[in-house]
Amino acid sequence: MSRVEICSEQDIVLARQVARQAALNLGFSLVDQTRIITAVSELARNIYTYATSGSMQAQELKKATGIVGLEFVFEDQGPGIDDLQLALTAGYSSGQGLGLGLSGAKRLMDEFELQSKLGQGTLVRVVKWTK
Amino acid sequence: MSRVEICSEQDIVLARQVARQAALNLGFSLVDQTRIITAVSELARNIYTYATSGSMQAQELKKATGIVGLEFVFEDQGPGIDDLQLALTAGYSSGQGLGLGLSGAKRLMDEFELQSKLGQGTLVRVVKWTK
Amino acid sequence: MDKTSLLKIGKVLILSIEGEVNDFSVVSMQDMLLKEVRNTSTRGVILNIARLEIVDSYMARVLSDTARMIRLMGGITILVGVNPMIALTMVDMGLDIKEVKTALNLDAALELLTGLTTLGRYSEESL
Amino acid sequence: MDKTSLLKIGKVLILSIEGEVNDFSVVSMQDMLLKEVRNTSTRGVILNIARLEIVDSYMARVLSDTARMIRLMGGITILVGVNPMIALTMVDMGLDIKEVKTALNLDAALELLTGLTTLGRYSEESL
Ligand SMILES: Nc1ncnc2c1ncn2[C@@H]1O[C@H](COP(=O)(O)OP(=O)(O)O)[C@@H](O)[C@H]1O
Ligand SMILES: Nc1ncnc2c1ncn2[C@@H]1O[C@H](COP(=O)(O)OP(=O)(O)O)[C@@H](O)[C@H]1O
Repeated sequence: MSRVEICSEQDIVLARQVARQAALNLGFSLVDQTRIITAVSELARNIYTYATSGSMQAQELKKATGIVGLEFVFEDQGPGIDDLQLALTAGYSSGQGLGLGLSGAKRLMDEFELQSKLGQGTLVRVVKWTK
Repeated sequence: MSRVEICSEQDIVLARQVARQAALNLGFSLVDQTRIITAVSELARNIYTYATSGSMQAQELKKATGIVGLEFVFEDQGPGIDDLQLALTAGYSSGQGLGLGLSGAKRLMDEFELQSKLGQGTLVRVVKWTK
Repeated sequence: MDKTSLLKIGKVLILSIEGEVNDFSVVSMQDMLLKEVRNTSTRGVILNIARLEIVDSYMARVLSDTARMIRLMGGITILVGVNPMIALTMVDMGLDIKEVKTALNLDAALELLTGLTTLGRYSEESL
Repeated sequence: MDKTSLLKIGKVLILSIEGEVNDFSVVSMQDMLLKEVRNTSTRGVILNIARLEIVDSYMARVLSDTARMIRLMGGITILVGVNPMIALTMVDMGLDIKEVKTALNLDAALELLTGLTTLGRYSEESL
């Protein structure tokens, strides 16, 4: 299990590096590595952009069937998200983004969970399984 | 009457083959054969994608007027559909699809019936008549 | 991958998708094609679906996605072999593959791509 | 700026963006590039991302924005080096960089831009 504190632009790079190493270790295909690193980059940047600081935790998972996977939990105590549906809509951005970070991460990963409370913070949990 | 159990990608191909054979037998035009096979492909894939498994039943029908037709019933015990109206809206997809499966199948066939109960499953019945 | 064949003529790759292809093999076909585009000096890709039975919404999405990916990589994709039944059915159900250029047959597609390769100055926009 | 290299060949600028670039250095790279385009008689810019690990929505936006700015300054931008994994991922997540022209590799991009510069009569739209 690795943990990255995200509070600068360089930490987004660090989060990607940690994700890449973890994906490599689990033997993900090159395409899936790219999908994972890209999703992590989006979610790490959201923390930096919208909450200023927060953290990412990476962890290996194992199903009863023996299939392994990689879980990432992104947590911050930032402003939170008012309308989760809207935030997940492809193309919606409250700022100058393309609005494809959350929806994109959801499409790239196998599991996606978003929890947020206004004024308290946001938690995003994503998982990718090695088929 | 034929029945296809749908629980793999290859079963979608099988459903198409059964539909093609049935449409050929009834003397449908080439275009109508294509319409029927395409609609069947959409509905069989929906079972595989959204309910993991289910079945298709194909059956010949005959009107009092002597006109014959082909009926397909797709049934699954999957998660069901919450908002039928929304699911039938062209372009709406809860996943990464184009959202043209249900609406497309409806347009391609002469009769279209959709029943679903959340948590219990979905039934789609379509019919094409040889004019 | 017995359902598809990949042919290379000069700088053009021709992928023929045939008959009873399933969703999984369509995706591995896409993977294979992208790798081939990258590893060879391909300028254009022709997707030949003359022997495909139907184009449903899944196949339509794969075809446009593939063309979009190849464009991102710097190549041009032309779709050939859409028969009248398929064209009618696609229009009926509202399927469109706007982003994908089409040609009437292989010859026309090759001509288009070859003219492009030898002259080397026409781009996708002018196609 | 150690992650990027800027090369000038004739009237063409080649910017290679490499590896672990962070958001800040991407933006300073963009600044530097635009100054260079202004100060030299650059006609075309090649953005080479062959050694970039991923293109996320931020990078996609910077790439399109850069191309748009260069276009406003009268130049043409061509993106090269999008590998299959990146192409797949971008299309998966709905990222597009429509406004940016692409080429399969540096040679093809240079050919395109050189033909253009010597012939000098093609407008950007025809590229
Ligand atoms: N960690 C977060 N904290 C607060 N708001 C967030 C967070 N992540 C995303 N959001 C909100 O959700 C919107 C959509 O996010 P996203 O899809 O990543 O697009 P973008 O970042 O390009 O705007 C953002 O514009 C922002 O308002
Ligand atoms: N058999 C089914 N079980 C549960 N949900 C279904 C089923 N078929 C369709 N749906 C729901 O209806 C939506 C629309 O279906 P469809 O028009 O076929 O488009 P797509 O499959 O491209 O999303 C799906 O996204 C899904 O949420």
